[in-house]
Amino acid sequence: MLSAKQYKSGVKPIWCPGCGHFAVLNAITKAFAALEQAPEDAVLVSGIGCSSRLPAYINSYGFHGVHGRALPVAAGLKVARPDLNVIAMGGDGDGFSIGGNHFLHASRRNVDIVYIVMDNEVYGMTKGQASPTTPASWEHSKLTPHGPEVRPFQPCAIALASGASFIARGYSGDPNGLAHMLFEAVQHPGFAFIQVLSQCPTFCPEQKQWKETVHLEEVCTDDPVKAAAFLHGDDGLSKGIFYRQPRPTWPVEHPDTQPTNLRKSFEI
Amino acid sequence: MLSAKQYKSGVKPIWCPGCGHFAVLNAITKAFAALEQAPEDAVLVSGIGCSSRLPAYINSYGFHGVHGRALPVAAGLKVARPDLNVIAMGGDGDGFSIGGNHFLHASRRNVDIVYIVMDNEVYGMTKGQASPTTPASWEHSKLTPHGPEVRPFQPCAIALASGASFIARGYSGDPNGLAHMLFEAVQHPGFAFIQVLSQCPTFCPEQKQWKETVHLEEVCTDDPVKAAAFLHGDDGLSKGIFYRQPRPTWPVEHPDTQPTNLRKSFEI
Amino acid sequence: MSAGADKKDSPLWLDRAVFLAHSVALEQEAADRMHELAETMAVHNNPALHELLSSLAAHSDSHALDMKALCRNETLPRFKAWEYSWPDDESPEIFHYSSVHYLMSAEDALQSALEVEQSAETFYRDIADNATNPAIKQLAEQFATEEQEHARSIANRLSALKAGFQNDLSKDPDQTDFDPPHTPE
Amino acid sequence: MNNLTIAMVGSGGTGVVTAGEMLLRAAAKLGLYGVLRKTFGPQIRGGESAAIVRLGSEIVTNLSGSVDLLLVLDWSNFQRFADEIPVTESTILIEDKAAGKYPANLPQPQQTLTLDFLGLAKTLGSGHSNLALLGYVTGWLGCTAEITELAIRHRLQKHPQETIELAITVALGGTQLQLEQPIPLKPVLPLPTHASGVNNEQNLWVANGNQLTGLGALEAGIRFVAAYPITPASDVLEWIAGEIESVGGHLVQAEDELAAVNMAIGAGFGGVPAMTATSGPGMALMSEAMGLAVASETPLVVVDVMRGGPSTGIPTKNEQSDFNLAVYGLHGDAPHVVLSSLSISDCHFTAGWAAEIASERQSLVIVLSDQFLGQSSQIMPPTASTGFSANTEQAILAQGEAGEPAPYFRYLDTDSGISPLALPGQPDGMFTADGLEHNAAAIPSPKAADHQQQLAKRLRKLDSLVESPHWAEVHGQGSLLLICWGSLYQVSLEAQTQLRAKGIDISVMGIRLLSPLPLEKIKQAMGQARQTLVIEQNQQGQFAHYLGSFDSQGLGPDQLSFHQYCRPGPALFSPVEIVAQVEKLIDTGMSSC
Amino acid sequence: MNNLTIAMVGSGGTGVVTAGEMLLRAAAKLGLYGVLRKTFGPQIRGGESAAIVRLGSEIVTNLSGSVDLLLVLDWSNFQRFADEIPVTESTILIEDKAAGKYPANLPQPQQTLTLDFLGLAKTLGSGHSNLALLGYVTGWLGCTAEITELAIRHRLQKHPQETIELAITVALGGTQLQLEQPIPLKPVLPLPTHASGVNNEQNLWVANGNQLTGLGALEAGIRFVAAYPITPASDVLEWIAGEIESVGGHLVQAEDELAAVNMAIGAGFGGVPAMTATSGPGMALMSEAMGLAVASETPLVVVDVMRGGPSTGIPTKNEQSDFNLAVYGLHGDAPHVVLSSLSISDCHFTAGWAAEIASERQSLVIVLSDQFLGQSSQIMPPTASTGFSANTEQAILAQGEAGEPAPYFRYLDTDSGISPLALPGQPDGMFTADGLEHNAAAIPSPKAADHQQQLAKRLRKLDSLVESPHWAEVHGQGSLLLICWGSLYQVSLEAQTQLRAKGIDISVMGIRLLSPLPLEKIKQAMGQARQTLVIEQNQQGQFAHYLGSFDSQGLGPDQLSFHQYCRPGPALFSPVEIVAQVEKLIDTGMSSC
Ligand SMILES: Cc1ncc(C[n+]2csc(CCOP(=O)(O)OP(=O)(O)O)c2C)c(N)n1
Ligand SMILES: Cc1ncc(C[n+]2csc(CCOP(=O)(O)OP(=O)(O)O)c2C)c(N)n1
Ligand code: SF4
Ligand code: SF4
Ligand SMILES: [Mg+2]
Ligand SMILES: [Mg+2]
Repeated sequence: MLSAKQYKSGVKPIWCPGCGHFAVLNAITKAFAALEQAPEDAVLVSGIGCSSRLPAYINSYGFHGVHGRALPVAAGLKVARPDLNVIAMGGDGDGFSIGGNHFLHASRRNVDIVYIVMDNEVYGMTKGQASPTTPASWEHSKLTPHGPEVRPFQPCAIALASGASFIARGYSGDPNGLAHMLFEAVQHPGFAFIQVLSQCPTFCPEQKQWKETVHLEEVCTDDPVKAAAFLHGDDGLSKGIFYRQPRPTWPVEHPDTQPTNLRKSFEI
Repeated sequence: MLSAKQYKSGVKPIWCPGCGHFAVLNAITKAFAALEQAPEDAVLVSGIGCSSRLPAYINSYGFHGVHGRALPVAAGLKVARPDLNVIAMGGDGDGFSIGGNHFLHASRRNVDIVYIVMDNEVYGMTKGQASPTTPASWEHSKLTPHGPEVRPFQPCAIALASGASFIARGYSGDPNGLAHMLFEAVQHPGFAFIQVLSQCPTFCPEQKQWKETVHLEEVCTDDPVKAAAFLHGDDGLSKGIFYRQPRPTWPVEHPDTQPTNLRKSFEI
Repeated sequence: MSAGADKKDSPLWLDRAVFLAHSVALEQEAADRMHELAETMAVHNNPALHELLSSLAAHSDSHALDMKALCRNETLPRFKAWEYSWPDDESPEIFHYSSVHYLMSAEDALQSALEVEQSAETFYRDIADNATNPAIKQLAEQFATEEQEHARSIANRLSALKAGFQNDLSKDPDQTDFDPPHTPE
Repeated sequence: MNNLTIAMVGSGGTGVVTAGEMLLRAAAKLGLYGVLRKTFGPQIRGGESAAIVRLGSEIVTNLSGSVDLLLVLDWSNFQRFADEIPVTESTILIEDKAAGKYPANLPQPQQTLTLDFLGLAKTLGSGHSNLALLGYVTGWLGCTAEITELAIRHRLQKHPQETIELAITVALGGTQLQLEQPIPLKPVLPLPTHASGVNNEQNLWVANGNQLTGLGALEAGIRFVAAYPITPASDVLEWIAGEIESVGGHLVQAEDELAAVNMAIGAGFGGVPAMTATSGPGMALMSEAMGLAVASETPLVVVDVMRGGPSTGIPTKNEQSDFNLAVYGLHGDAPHVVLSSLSISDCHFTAGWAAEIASERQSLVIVLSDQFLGQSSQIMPPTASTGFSANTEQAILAQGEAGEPAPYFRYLDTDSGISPLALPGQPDGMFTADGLEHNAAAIPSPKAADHQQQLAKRLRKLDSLVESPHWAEVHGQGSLLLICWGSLYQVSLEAQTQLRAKGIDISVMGIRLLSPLPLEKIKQAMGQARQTLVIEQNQQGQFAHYLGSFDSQGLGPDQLSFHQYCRPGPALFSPVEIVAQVEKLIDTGMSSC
Repeated sequence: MNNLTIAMVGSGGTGVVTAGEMLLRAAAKLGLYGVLRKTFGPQIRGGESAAIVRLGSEIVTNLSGSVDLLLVLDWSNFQRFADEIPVTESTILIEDKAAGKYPANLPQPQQTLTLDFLGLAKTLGSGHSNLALLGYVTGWLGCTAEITELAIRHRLQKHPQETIELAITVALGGTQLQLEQPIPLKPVLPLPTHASGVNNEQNLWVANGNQLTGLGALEAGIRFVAAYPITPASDVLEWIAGEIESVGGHLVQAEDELAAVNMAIGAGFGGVPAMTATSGPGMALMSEAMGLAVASETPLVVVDVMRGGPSTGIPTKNEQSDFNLAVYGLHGDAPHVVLSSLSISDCHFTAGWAAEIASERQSLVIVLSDQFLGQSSQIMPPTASTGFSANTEQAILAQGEAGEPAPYFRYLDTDSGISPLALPGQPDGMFTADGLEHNAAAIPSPKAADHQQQLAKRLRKLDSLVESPHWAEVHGQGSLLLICWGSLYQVSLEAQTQLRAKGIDISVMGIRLLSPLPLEKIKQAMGQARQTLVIEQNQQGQFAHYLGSFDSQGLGPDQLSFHQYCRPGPALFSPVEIVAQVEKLIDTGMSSC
């Protein structure tokens, strides 16, 4: 049995002091400790971004791929190697902007993986441009001088509409609560999505407020209609497990599949 | 004033007899007639698929792009040329599989275009593989011999969660109703999404049943919570305008923008 | 979405111009749809069906012309496509898309043509039965009779065709599809 | 004449392609060899179509470029196929009475016979003139009623019993008609010695290149396939989908090509040999992730069944114009392997080799197949087992001091360039694979020394591939060397035979290993020939430019000197076309492109 | 010595990069020329960083590759910059007392001075030793207090007044210190004749290549830009975002590069000149859509600010390794234009030219810039107006019979290869643009004749570009021709000067038009030289291979004979490195790569 600390790889994070991603790192180590995760049997798969640097900091296998593609890499890996605990992760830019399509299809395909999005409502790595979750009026990026002027992306509502079977929102100010969600998510059969409000003090110092505004909502339901009503009215700052409804995971195994002679069909 | 018929280009559709896409073609010509659309001021933008062949059949400008990218082409065109009536269109494969990400972001960006998806729950053009909207147990594609075994994509629920401000579902068996929706959609400011149940008699002969099972639902609301509750319980065979809530379109114009000397900022 | 569902105050029974506008549209749409299907068969290189459907379309054209001639001196209201009061989603004399298939035979085509003529007849008959305006009533009766006539002539063609099958087997009893789909893009 | 090209042309729903498939199978049962090429109008189904069947007493791998026997059920829209079915004066034409008007601008064939296939079918209670035509041809070929029947039964196995019986009746009616009104041509096709008709059928296969690509991949151990449909690659994926579960693997239909290629990378990272198949537009989308496979050193096989380009282009026709994208289409310096399949049956071999290389070298391997190879069916002897095996070798992790695991260097700079690879699940091998530049320990690094080490290592690990005996097929000996790749190889071999008949000996080289290019071997062969002609099916001479780019820039004695001939699709290359180019080069010393 | 390289190195939060920016501006106000290069550790912010400022009395466009004056506020992690800041025995070192231990493996510099910048700052009530250092250096350079103050005020303009005042106080404290403990080196930098300090400042600009790319694009008429952030291209987009609305255009931040490029295509189809900017991974994703621009003949400009590859590679450093992707990375035969920017200021010219070509030829134009050009700031005279104009010429539609519009052939086969283009909104020009192969009337067609016509047309329309005088910059005359492209051009010019000082005359050619390649012009220049050396910054010699691929395969008299030198990033090329290669080639007749 390893302690949480023993799940750190020893590679030093490049993150800014105060970055919320540290909390996610700690939540993972704590959840792994609680799960008694064998380090060699977990794989952390990420895209590109500050958040996507996380896998290297954990004492397990990791795959730091290209921008936006953590989910397909993770799904391919899990389908090929169902014995592994596969956790995909990345940022809001990685997951909801360039990677949005995979998010939809991973939610509906329901391969048994966990997906953690460290949502700081900004592209940290590329110096603070607006991400899909940035408030419409946030004017701090030169790329969108009037603010993005676009309705922010609603990750949990979209996950629900797409068919995710486990939907939760955590907060970097509460790593223990997050560790607990992750503990549950890993054990949930199928695609489990956790949005983490993970502050970026460097580009969004206003996120310090989250400490006051994030609130726990004990609304967990297995009814999509109820969940939809909640999530479409939600202020985006509630935390909790919102929806949980296990359904068959992919791939469905077909036990009657017999080894066949691959060459048979060519015979005349 | 042109008659509906005069909006046909004279290029002969390659579609199979009985293909639902004919109905969409007719609905467009009827809506154009009602809108007294100047042919040179409309542009139909599509991706790749049987459905995406439509623009060439209409007497207006058209852009037959690559698979899955009708929406960004249409958005770029509309932002650059706000004087045009830009209608994006394509199939369920084009729009929800490879093009899924653009669907999300077009919904939230709210550029003033219409998007028609001719949803036949199949990839017609490539010979009948499962699309995102194919029923999980549909076993007629060699690529997914047990059926896709994946929960079908819910276009309207996803459009809503993504922020589309006009959401409707039409049916190819009802081209007049569809023409009406399109008439409304064109006049709706912002992104208007119409899913059309458009039968593919060639690969999904079972869709003939739609004639019996599609039903009108007069549930149109401007309340996202209500719409979400309806769409998350919906059987996918209701038709009607479900949601309509105009909100500011993109780009937001900033009238105070002054012509500046581009070179000024370089001076020391 | 059609307004025909609510029968009580159907404008078709009350307003002659509205009624005539429907009659013109009914014939025109029938002809347009038939041409479209005929063209489709041409594109699919099915000359037999192309010919048959074209001939049916030509008949519809002439019915439409007759109807327009009849209304030559009237000012008819202009309706948007969805503003007509059809009893169903589409005008009654139109081939529904789900009744069409590239493998359809001449018999199928004639059978459908017969059905839509009959549905047009029913449409007019219904108006004739319900209209209080005598002018409408009379016209509807007249049109119903004409549709009945069209239906009869198609029924004749159909039974001739069927008889022909019995005699020379010109109808293909074997609907096997030997034409596998392929992938143009 | 020991081979024969038969083209059948029909209209919407007449089913000539089905008849073509039955004809090929009947010929196979007769012990003949042959190739079937299908071609269609723009409609999804029900449009005009054509089947071109070339039969021979020895192996037939490609089309001849001419038509001996043209069978027409419908003349309308014949011009769609004019590029592919060249009617000449020597063509013999059999047309159905109901076929319509002979096209005005077509040359008059040698002989024409107008028969009433449709009438015959109708008499027998069917509308399927294609079956009457089939029986007419199989009868003429010498098929027994039993063979024709078996061919029909095989093709229609999923149809109701009456349909099958009626089909047989009509076909045999056609056979009967042939006795009364024979084709004015004798099918002088001696049966191949190894076969004697129906009893020996087990010895032959009917398969297309896409299926054989699938077979090669699965036999070599590919166990994960990610799929996004695209013409003409879909049937690689569809064939695999039907078989992969039976060998314990999985196929996932992905949401797009970006997902497909990244899924395959994920599986490959997990140590499960993985591939995807696509065509030009899809491979373009995969470019970024292919670079990731290169940088992270993850095994990956990508099959590109090429079609006409650019953009959506001509999706159903043949072209070899994705060469540039395959070889050069990645950003950064990204060495990887590019192979080409040299025949329909070679799709099997090349796919197997690709799978083996990818695993063995932890690298990206792109296989270029093409629409002709992929979608044409061939009668062939069963392909031999390739013996390739995609087994990713797992790192043996050293023990360090005091039983502690020694530090593991995932990207260790080794002599071979191949670094030890630990797989998830392996204790003490934990590392994070990375597309960011990294040092030997897999830690991100922007340092010049690390970058150069890793770049050099990734280049070097492919070097020894050029020593592989599989790098090319070389055939014959002559003063002219004809270099080609992909589906042109078989056409070139036939051109070689034709040239020999004219007294001209050439050697033909079909290159399977396009990148890294076995330059020394090519130079050696060029050195033995007086002239070299490079041919390919694209507009810009992509391969020839590539080959020329290895010229040591005119500075040394070993310059590459060659002529080239290239042209785009959609029309296939014919042996005669190549013969003409060779003769022209020999006569004038000049090539055409 | 008429130029001088100063490197400032600091740790988390010390702000040496800001000091470097102030130094550059102070130098500009002094009338000097210079270049500033910033370099960072892997941390997002607050990590160790370095600013390299090279100043001169004549235009300075690139770095020298050596450091005259090294100013260190913190030694820890100095090794991160070792590739870029080579300390030699002739380096003069000034270190802060608090800088920590001198790195063990560094050569001992000529002279070392240890000063208490931090102490000085603290005395003045600040923690910012970087400002003390700044004032120390500006004082030594000869800046008046006023100039130093202006430079600080400019950089800190958005900060509170007290911050600015304190900063000035600390800096002037540093200037004072310089009087007491001067740098043991004289800044022999004569002021340029055109300038005499602060009064003439309006005549000079400080700009980086990314901004100038934006300026060139907007001035030429680009009015739609689609953006997805990526290092090092983001600031092209960010600069444009701040300006484009004022000229009536729009910038859209897209969801990904696939959207960005397709949005730009949409705008281009609408007749609004459009572009996007990205780097390698993003351009790889754009490959499919770039093919669509080619096939549909839609004007499109794509700027690739290159970084180290493959895959995520080394995002913050320079490399020229996307050449292959830019030139060859499309599927099918897809002719398009590839340009390279030849200096920081040339980014302006080349972007303008790209915009003009794209509109005029209805084509895809890729501009290769790189991280050095894009992100280094330079003091320069204002760039002249380029005069380029991206005006899409609208088709003049012919009248047919009886006033009816004549049929319009969007893809008409013309002599120039450029077909008449109707724009949406234009009556009677209605057509559907298509990536499917089509005929002249824009109707889909798989026919060989149409395919060949359209392919040939699309190739031909670019032909005459090679006649443009802008194809390259050629400088000097000598028996050796040095060919390069991109940011290596300016470095090569400096090498040329150094060689001339050694009595060796060479000519330098910086190629701006990479594709279609002006082969005849290059051959002509090569013919005039005894030897040619091609240099580039990538592993595989991508451009050299490309150039070699045009060799007429040793068959004609016009073979291309050249030597090459290439190596990957991240280290920049230095003039000395090039000089060494040229000398080696002259001495031994051999090149290194
Ligand atoms: C294909 C591609 N496009 C763009 C980039 C540049 N890029 C790197 S990280 C990033 C955004 C990261 O934002 P997010 O995922 O929210 O992570 P954060 O840094 O905020 O944790 C972008 C756009 C890239 N690396 N690759
Ligand atoms: C990048 C790319 N991938 C795949 C394809 C192949 N392809 C062409 S159409 C199509 C699916 C079409 O399905 P849908 O959009 O539902 O249209 P339908 O034919 O059903 O109307 C696919 C996968 C392609 N052309 N380009
Ligand atoms: S920039 Fe923001 S997201 Fe990135 S490491 Fe710093 S605080 Fe974290
Ligand atoms: S295949 Fe299906 S979608 Fe395509 S044209 Fe035919 S019926 Fe329509
Ligand atoms: Mg973020
Ligand atoms: Mg579809």
